[in-house]
Amino acid sequence: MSTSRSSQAPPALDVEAVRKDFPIFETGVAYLDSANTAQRPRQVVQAMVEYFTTYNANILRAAYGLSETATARFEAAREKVRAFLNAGSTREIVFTRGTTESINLVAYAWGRQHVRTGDLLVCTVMEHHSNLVPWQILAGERGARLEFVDIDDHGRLRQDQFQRLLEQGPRLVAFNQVSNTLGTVNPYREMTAAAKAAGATVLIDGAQGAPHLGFDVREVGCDFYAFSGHKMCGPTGIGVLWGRRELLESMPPFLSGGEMIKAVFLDHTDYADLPHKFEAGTQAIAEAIGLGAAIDYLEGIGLDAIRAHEAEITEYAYEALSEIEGLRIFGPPPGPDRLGVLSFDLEGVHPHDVATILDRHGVCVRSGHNCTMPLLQRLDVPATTRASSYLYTTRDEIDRLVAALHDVKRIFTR
Amino acid sequence: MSTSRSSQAPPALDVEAVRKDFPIFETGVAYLDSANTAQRPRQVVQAMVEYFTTYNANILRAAYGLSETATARFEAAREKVRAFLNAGSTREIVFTRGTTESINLVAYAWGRQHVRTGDLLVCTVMEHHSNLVPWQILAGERGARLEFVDIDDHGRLRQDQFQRLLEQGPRLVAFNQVSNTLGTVNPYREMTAAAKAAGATVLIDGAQGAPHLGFDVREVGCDFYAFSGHKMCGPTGIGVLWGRRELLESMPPFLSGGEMIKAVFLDHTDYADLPHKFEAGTQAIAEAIGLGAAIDYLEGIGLDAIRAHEAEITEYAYEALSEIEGLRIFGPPPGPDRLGVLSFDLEGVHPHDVATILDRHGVCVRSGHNCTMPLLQRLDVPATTRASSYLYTTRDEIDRLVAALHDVKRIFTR
Amino acid sequence: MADDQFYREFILDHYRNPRNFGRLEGPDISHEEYNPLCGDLVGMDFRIEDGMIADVRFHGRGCAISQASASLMTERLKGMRLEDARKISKDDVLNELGIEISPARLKCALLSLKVLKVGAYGLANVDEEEFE
Amino acid sequence: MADDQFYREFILDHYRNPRNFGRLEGPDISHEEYNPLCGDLVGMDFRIEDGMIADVRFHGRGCAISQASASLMTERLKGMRLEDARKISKDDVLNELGIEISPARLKCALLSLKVLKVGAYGLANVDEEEFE
Ligand SMILES: Cc1ncc(COP(=O)(O)O)c(C=O)c1O
Ligand SMILES: Cc1ncc(COP(=O)(O)O)c(C=O)c1O
Repeated sequence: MSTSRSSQAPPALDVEAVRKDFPIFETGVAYLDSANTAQRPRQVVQAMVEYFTTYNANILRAAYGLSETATARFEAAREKVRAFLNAGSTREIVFTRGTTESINLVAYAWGRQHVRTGDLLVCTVMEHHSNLVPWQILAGERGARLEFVDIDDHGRLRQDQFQRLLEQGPRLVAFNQVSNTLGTVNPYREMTAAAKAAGATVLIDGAQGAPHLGFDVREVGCDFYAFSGHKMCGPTGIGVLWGRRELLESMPPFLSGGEMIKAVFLDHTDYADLPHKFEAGTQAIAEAIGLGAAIDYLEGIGLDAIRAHEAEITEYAYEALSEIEGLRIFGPPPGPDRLGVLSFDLEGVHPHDVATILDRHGVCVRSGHNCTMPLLQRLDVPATTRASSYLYTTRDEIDRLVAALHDVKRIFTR
Repeated sequence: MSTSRSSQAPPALDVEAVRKDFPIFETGVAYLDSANTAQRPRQVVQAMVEYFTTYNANILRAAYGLSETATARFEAAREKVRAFLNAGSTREIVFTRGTTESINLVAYAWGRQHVRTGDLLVCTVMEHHSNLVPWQILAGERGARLEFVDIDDHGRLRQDQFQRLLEQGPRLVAFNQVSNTLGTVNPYREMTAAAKAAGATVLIDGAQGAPHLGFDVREVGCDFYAFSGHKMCGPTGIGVLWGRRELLESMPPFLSGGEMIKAVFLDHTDYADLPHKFEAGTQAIAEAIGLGAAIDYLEGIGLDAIRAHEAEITEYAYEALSEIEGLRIFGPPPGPDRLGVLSFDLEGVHPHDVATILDRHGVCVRSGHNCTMPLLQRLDVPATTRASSYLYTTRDEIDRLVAALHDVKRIFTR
Repeated sequence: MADDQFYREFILDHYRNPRNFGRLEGPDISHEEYNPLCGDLVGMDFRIEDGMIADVRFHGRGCAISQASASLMTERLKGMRLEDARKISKDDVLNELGIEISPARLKCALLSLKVLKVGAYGLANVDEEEFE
Repeated sequence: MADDQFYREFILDHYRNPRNFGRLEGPDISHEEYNPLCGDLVGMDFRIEDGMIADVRFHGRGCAISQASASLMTERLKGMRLEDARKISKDDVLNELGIEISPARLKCALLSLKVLKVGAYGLANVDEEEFE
């Protein structure tokens, strides 16, 4: 039905071989909710089990072998993240629980230091709540202005509006690399360059970008980049904040307590060097190691191969869904600026009813606001149904989705 | 050598059977660093693996079966925590990464709301940095006074001093249930009653208490209680803040973003009900489920049986260590107000050298400041060696510790 | 197939042809509730005479379950004494729907009950758990 | 046994009988470094004459590794030209100790080198990673 769009042959991905790494597919579900959370391959689970059962110990604090092994593996995971992002130093890699905590860290530690009354913060109307509410709260506390770049009819950011906002010299520009509702890949290189030229600090929410496109912090030139392990085949409970070293160094700590100190006295504390200054308390050790294994896994298959596979599946799904009468897909058409997140509206049927009937066909999709309520207000729908794919998604799963959607229509037009 | 102190026979714990649940012991290490992090039984690991491989999905957000199962198991873990703490409602149970994040949540969300210039915050000299630095930072920001209750020569809190501080009407009293360096069990029931009578808000750091003694929030009557999963056989990356419902309800959110909202608009946000208001972003799902399994595991064996076993091991170890010439143990003698954390000084040998030689004997102990630098300043030692035990600790491991310590002495007096 | 059982004909009928849909002018009681998970909204207007629900209308938007449940609720309520309405339970609502509701959809099914309890009884502090 | 290899006689000797221990009066350079992990402290005082380390003393407290390493370092430095001292590397220090140092103890072994680099060369921005 569709063929790969790229003229140069991408490295091939053998989806059936990939699926064998994911025990959950033995249950027979068609899992089309990877934008919510991905499935985890056994390699990731195994890395965590190995930690728990063969070298389980706390890190950094102790001088015995188990603890040294745990520390080495934990720090090796940090190095994998550094390489994945092409960051200059592991000191710039801060482990957090996920994208949400990463962004909050910046809103608290950088925001409280730098944002003043009357400052302008620029966000977009397509942001996930996690890259919107923290700025709303910060703006409220500081008496700053928060403005939103709108989208056009294809679900792309209005660059004309963005330019006009930049002319006002914003303190911060925060936007997602890829929208979790529209699938739009924003022109993040160009937007970052323009925002930096306008003197803004730039944060990119990579929750939906990192798993599919990766990210090169030095090439893009932003100031902060945040992503979650669980959306890229890693475990729950782990995420990353990358920050430019000078910025992280000049920021006060966020969480405080064990491990983020050099020396504590009753009346004052000297803080540790990066990245530990931002990693208070016992870390999510098994989870960081699991994230390292997920990066190994994805890189072993190759991000290019994954991207090519997803592009093919997306095109296939887009065409198949478009043929369903009364079904309207949000976001741009297949192409280099759209990933495999397909949110749609089926006329006359509420997304919750769609999802319930799909579930009875063993097809897992998201229904609701996808944590993007302002975007849905903008699109003027109370909710959407969302099918999203990843490296393990097959045409067969898309076929099952389409068949189930026909059943939805049958039931609701009975 | 020692016998159980209690006259009524406690339920027996079969330590060899218990050890079979912990694959790591097959490596042959004598693990005496449980106060740092505990080992995890296969039941806990299995619960996480089961999630990852059979019902891996995000929670709360989606209407399909996998997600409903994940949500149900996640919320069942919350209910286990509620029952473990005898809390009135699961709404009072907030999942965090660990004790450190729990305390920071209170310092940010409650502290920024309630602490004013000139207010008194009362802490103790034996606190872990995680229950000290957040208050130091808060006091600094707010111009509040931070005072510390001292210890006596046996490592017990000076209750006379505590009373005098209470007379000044502190806003907050924060102390640990059990000291991670001295093993002291503080009289937390009495201290809480007195502090509440003096009008203070009371936070108890249960990182070292919960794993061994459990905690009854309604019996004790404090306002906040914090603990970590990884110190009680649970996974890394998960912890709990319990808070009194009215207090949690009146507090502003801490982290913001997905899941902690009722509705988001470009210009304002309505926050979700408890406990979700404090659980922004994708939660540590596998880890919460693992913590639930850890609680099941500990309760299956019985906290009383665990306590009795530990009391016996502690007495055995205390006596054996006391017989080593030049060895000085910190903290109270064995008894109802001391747990199995034995920090000591070996004359003429630095704790790091002790730990290195012990490691070469396969004995894992902590050396350093145990994240209690102010306490070590008070004890006037730069570091300690710490051996700590848990339900799986055997007399044989203590014997190996003692033998290794004799080797340390042999080497250093050569 | 199973879904025909779940989305039974009378539920779809209430969804497509909601009974007592609309607003009352100058109602004695009016209340709305919102389900943040899926954006469902149900509101009800009541006219009370001598402790009796003389008239009731609902408005809203959302899934078939929440809207059919509200429509069914208005039929049940009309002419009922307030004190009897107070006794309507979660189980009553679910029995009337007569289908097995999964946890994620329970809030949809019980949204109209919540409107009744919070609005008509003024149980502002009603425990959320009742509707989950 | 293995530990006798690790804590070799000459290391324990330097620990128990540190060479050049104490302070210099009116030193040309004086610097201290601290290892937060274990509380080890090493400080050094230097007298420089014609670009040559005419005298050096160290003070501090801590484990056998950090103190013996500092003591050995002073012996090596005395009479050395500053420009040669600048070339002393991590490997030089570890080779002189002649034992296999585990990652957690590396900071102890290299603490005196850090004092030298940061203090005597004024390399304030020296990368921490060098001493880990
Ligand atoms: C008494 C006490 N409080 C707080 C903590 C901090 O716990 P965590 O590192 O799990 O956040 C610890 C353990 O490290 C502790 O022993
Ligand atoms: C674009 C985007 N940003 C932020 C988040 C929040 O990530 P997390 O829930 O892992 O903190 C998500 C996913 O939920 C997302 O899709």
